[in-house]
Amino acid sequence: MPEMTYRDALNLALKEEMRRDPSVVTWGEDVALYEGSFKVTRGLLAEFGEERVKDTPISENTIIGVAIGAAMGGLRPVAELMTVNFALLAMDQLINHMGKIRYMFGGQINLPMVVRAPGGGGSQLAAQHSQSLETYFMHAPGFYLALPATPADAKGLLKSAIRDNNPVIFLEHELLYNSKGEVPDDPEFLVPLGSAEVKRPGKDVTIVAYSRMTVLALQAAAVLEKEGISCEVVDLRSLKPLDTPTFVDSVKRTGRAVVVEECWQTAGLGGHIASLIYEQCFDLLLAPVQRVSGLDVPMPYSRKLEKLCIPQVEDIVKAVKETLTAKY
Amino acid sequence: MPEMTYRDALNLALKEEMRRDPSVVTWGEDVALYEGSFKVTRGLLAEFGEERVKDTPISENTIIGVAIGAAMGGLRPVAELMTVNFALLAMDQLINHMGKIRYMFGGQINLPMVVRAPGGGGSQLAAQHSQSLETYFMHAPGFYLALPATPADAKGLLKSAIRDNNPVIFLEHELLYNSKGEVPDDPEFLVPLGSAEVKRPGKDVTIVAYSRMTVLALQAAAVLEKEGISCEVVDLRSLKPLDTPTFVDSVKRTGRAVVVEECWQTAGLGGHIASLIYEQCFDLLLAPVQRVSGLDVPMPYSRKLEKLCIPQVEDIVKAVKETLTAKY
Amino acid sequence: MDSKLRAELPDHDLLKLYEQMVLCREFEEACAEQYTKGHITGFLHLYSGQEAVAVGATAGLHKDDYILSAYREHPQAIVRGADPKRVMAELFGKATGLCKGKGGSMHLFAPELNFMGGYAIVGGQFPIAVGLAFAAKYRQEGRLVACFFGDGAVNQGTFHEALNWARVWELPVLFVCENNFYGIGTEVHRSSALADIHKRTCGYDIPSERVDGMDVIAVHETVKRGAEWVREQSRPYLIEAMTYRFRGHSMSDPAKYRSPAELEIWKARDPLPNFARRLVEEGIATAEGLKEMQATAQVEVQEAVKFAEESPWPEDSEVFNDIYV
Amino acid sequence: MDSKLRAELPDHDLLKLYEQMVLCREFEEACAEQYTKGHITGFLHLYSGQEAVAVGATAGLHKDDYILSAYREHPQAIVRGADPKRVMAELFGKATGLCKGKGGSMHLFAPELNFMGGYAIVGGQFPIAVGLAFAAKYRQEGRLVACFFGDGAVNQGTFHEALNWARVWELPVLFVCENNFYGIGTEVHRSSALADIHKRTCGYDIPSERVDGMDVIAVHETVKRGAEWVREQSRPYLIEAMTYRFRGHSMSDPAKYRSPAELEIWKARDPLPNFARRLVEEGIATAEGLKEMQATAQVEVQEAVKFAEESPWPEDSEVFNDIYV
Ligand SMILES: Cc1ncc(C[n+]2csc(CCOP(=O)(O)OP(=O)(O)O)c2C)c(N)n1
Ligand SMILES: Cc1ncc(C[n+]2csc(CCOP(=O)(O)OP(=O)(O)O)c2C)c(N)n1
Ligand SMILES: [Mg+2]
Ligand SMILES: [Mg+2]
Repeated sequence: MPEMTYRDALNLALKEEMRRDPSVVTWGEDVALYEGSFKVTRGLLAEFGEERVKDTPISENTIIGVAIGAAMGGLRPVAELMTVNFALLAMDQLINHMGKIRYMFGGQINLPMVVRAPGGGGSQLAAQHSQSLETYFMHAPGFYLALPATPADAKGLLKSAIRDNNPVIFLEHELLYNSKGEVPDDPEFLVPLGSAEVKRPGKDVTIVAYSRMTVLALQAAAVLEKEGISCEVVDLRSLKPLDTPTFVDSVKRTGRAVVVEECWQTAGLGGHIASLIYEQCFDLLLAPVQRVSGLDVPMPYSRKLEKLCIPQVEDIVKAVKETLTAKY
Repeated sequence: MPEMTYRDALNLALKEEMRRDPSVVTWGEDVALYEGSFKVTRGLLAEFGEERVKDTPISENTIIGVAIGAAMGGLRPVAELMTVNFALLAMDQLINHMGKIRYMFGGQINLPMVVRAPGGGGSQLAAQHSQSLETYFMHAPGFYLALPATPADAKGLLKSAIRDNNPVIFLEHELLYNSKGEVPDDPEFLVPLGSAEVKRPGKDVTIVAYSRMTVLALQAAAVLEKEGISCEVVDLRSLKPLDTPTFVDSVKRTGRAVVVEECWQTAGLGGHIASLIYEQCFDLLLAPVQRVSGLDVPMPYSRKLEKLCIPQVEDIVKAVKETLTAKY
Repeated sequence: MDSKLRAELPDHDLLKLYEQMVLCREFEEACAEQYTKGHITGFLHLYSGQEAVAVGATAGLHKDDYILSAYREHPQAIVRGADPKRVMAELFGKATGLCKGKGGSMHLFAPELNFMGGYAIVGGQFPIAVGLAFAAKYRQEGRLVACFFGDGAVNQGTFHEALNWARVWELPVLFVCENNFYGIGTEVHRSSALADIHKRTCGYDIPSERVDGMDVIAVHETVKRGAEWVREQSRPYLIEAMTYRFRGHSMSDPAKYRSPAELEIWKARDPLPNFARRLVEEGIATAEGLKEMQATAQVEVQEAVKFAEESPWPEDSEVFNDIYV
Repeated sequence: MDSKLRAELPDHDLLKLYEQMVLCREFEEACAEQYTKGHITGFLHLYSGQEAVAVGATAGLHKDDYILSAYREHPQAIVRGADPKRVMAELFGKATGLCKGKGGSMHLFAPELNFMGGYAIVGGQFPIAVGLAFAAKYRQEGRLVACFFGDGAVNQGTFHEALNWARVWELPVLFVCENNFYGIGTEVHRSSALADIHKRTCGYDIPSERVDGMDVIAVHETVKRGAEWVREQSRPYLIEAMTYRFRGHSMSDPAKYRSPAELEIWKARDPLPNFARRLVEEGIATAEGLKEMQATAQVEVQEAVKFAEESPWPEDSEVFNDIYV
């Protein structure tokens, strides 16, 4: 299996799907001539031409709305939001339209579309450019939500998202673009939406994570292994549909859970996942579920402060130990 | 104490604060000449004139941004979003600007402003007009979030919000406008932001609720009382700051909790509140926390279906019984 | 006598326009009655007074052109061919409704008629219209998108973004503003820097014009010409139809913000009797013939009400259907 | 010789303009160096090439007029009077920074100088500018709001909403577009239906004009006149300054989307040497005097770097401060 970066895996997924299906088109700010601000769309304009790979004005709400219309009209658009922060300008088309159109029109229309958006913190981009908005997209109904942690999942999930007949929000992590891993080159390699994966088996504690938090969880598990603590790491991969059985089964075996979310903790998705664990494993849980989360603050620019706001490997290590020492 | 409606209590709060402080101004779509689409701003234009009570174009993002600018410039604006559904058009100004400006500018400026928005479901307004978006506003930092359940709290909380030097999102429930209750006429009557209230003491189960869900919780408690079950009803009143001690203390006494949220359950605020209860009462809890929530669907128009999507008194009754019969 | 009407359309088509306007008016008035009876709930925005726009414009389009509109859209769907029975059933929230009772008054949708929806977020339809136009162009279908909206909607960011986008990408969108002078209680000059809505396209290099929206023939002619231009050029165009709603914004609005005198002036311009008079004057119809048409429409609407009344409610299990494919 | 420059401003002020432009240029070039060294992180958007706009415009405003800008705003803050030391410390993320290290390059803010912020959401500053103008008018302070933005920002919905709103409420906002021909890698005519940005105000009944943004005197004169009009009329006005950024969009952009020839044409119009030549030609300064100014600026900037380097990092406890009052 070839090794490639998360970025290249995404790029390959786009190319393969565009080759396979002429109704796949893509647009966003600077995705064509400039080849994307994170270069995920490199080579697309050259290969597929300007009817299929299109630069747009800086009009985020309309970027999404145009994709909705195009999907209604028989295409399979992949719209890029330059970063997820700008999704806040597009919430009306995302939540009020993309998520509701099929239902409010009685199921008469499908919206086969993907919204790609890089996000996450850690590059000192400050409050308006360092957000993890996955809770917003998990909360509202009517579309799926995928967030790959590895290059292989990046490719396989993006391809599934493009082929799916439901709208999918696809969140990429800015700090993962350069990460490397083996990626199947089979053009039919797909990772199903809604399937979590046990990325590392273990028996003492279950760590539930997604996107870059999975990478940190695996690092934490490696650290803990040296101390004789065996962690099972469940990578959710999709937050909607949520593969609850996979992590619930794991916690039933380990009796302990740590949920890692990069977003703000207050009213964040971690509370929901923890609640599902409590509800479904109540009598088997040996300690309260630990939530490791982003701090409830707008992201500060200074790297010294920023580091405090984003979950770190040490925070996960500490939380795991917490679940082991908690006495009840 | 005079009896008045929730609507009139809000109206009185606005009038009293505008009389008290000439820097309080208000605007929104149809708030002046038309006196508000729910008539909360009735009489304001007549009393305070068109410099202080202003109609706006249908431009929600700008309604909020103008309030931010005005607050920076020394005023205390109260901006009305005609309904909370349109907040999705204003998320950029609300989350990226209102919530971050003070912090990213190093605390050099305050934004004393209030954003009022009616919301909630139950009037057959269908998917785009029947949303409970409180999770969105609870999740992001940088502003407070209040949601009164009674006329007295409506008045006291709105007055506190207007006087507060932080931005406050103030969610009113469309189905409560006509509800009546006693309201202190003392113009210095204030309900502090961030203070929950035990609206009904009880000993078997704690029901944690907010806004209209508090009203339903009280009705459920009355039903249950007849069956010999004693419920304590905690009305959160503010979701940010969250008065955790009040509901945690209650659950510590009762050992059982039901959290009622009108919003979607998936990644909803109820999961966070339940998690706080689990985390802080783990060894005292006699049963899993029950979450009574809105269904995870876009709201259907048909009243037959709509009713299934919004928590009903019976759902709360059932959840309370669930916590009592759960065997562990 | 030289018939101006006949110069525009054959008799049969002229009569069809009248028939449609009458059907729309009767339908809306029946809705008002059913709302009062509590059979229709939620928000109900009626179109009475504006019929010449939906009817004239739709006649000026091809059948495969897409149409999108806002929440005041019953007539747009019906004129496009939606069965009044199923529209009424939708408003009753019944399983037989156009959208199975899930959408209601503000969200009619009939893809087989290329009626791509009523939207309740003011300005929400603009970007969607642009996207449909892109798909149509990409797939070389030769059809255009007619996007209807109100005077109040033009101050939404989406109006601006969509106009600019449609021009930059050279897409076949016909923007049709129904300027009825009010967005709820706010008169257009109090919310728009330039109350002449059609003039607002100058910053986008998009041509535009104004038409008398109370005159079905004028609307028809203008839309037909505009649509041909859009189709040929593959570029956007905007038409502002000056019209008026005879009722309040929605059923809960007593419309106190406008004077009885103003309403009277516009009622004198009611598109139905005025067109009727011309039809009779030019010998295309008799007064009796037109009355008969009205009676037929009334029957059709009453049948729609009956159908809606007798239709079953959706099953509870329907609540979870149609979210995902 | 008849001095055109002296006709505009006294010598002292002319020299001040030059001094400010040089300081800005030196500051930005030092930032580039510190970024390369890893002392400045995150996004860094430099202003080199556009100095005549910030300097000329700021000189044309009153000191109590508010200024807002986007993320390419170091010079706007410095010209307004922000201490280069504290600006540099902010870019280093240090506790002594203008915003305690919490904002960074894109979020400078100095309320005591009426510099109301750099915003990183394209178009985010438009409605805020309108709100400040409302407050100023309401409080009868006689000041206006100058809102700077790029050519790419005009396609955001907020641009449209804010223009319309400012005109309807009759507010003193001076919109200043710095048209540097690109929004990241997208040339203005590829994203805007009308690439002549100043012409886009026609739909709002807002007057506007274009000015050579490489000529500090032209900018000064135009902004001063525009500001006076805004103040007198209490109405918005828009100025489009044609300019160019010599570097890529941000430090990570090699700017391959434009030709070296294009860059050369614009470098030949560099506002610094051109203004220097005029100052010398008209006998207002000597070449040596100007060189000395540059040397002084370099020292000032080096001191700023040293200050930033030596400044302490924020305390960890700072992370929770400043969210709420
Ligand atoms: C985004 C949004 N803001 C506000 C509303 C509330 N609202 C419904 S209709 C309306 C007025 C629209 O006026 P106009 O566009 O002229 O259409 P008309 O009702 O006259 O047909 C408003 C403000 C809404 N539905 N959506
Ligand atoms: C809402 C939003 N969308 C996209 C971006 C990413 N972005 C940053 S700068 C920029 C281009 C802006 O161009 P322009 O307004 O011309 O300003 P310039 O950089 O030329 O000064 C873009 C697209 C952003 N910061 N905010
Ligand atoms: Mg109107
Ligand atoms: Mg630019």
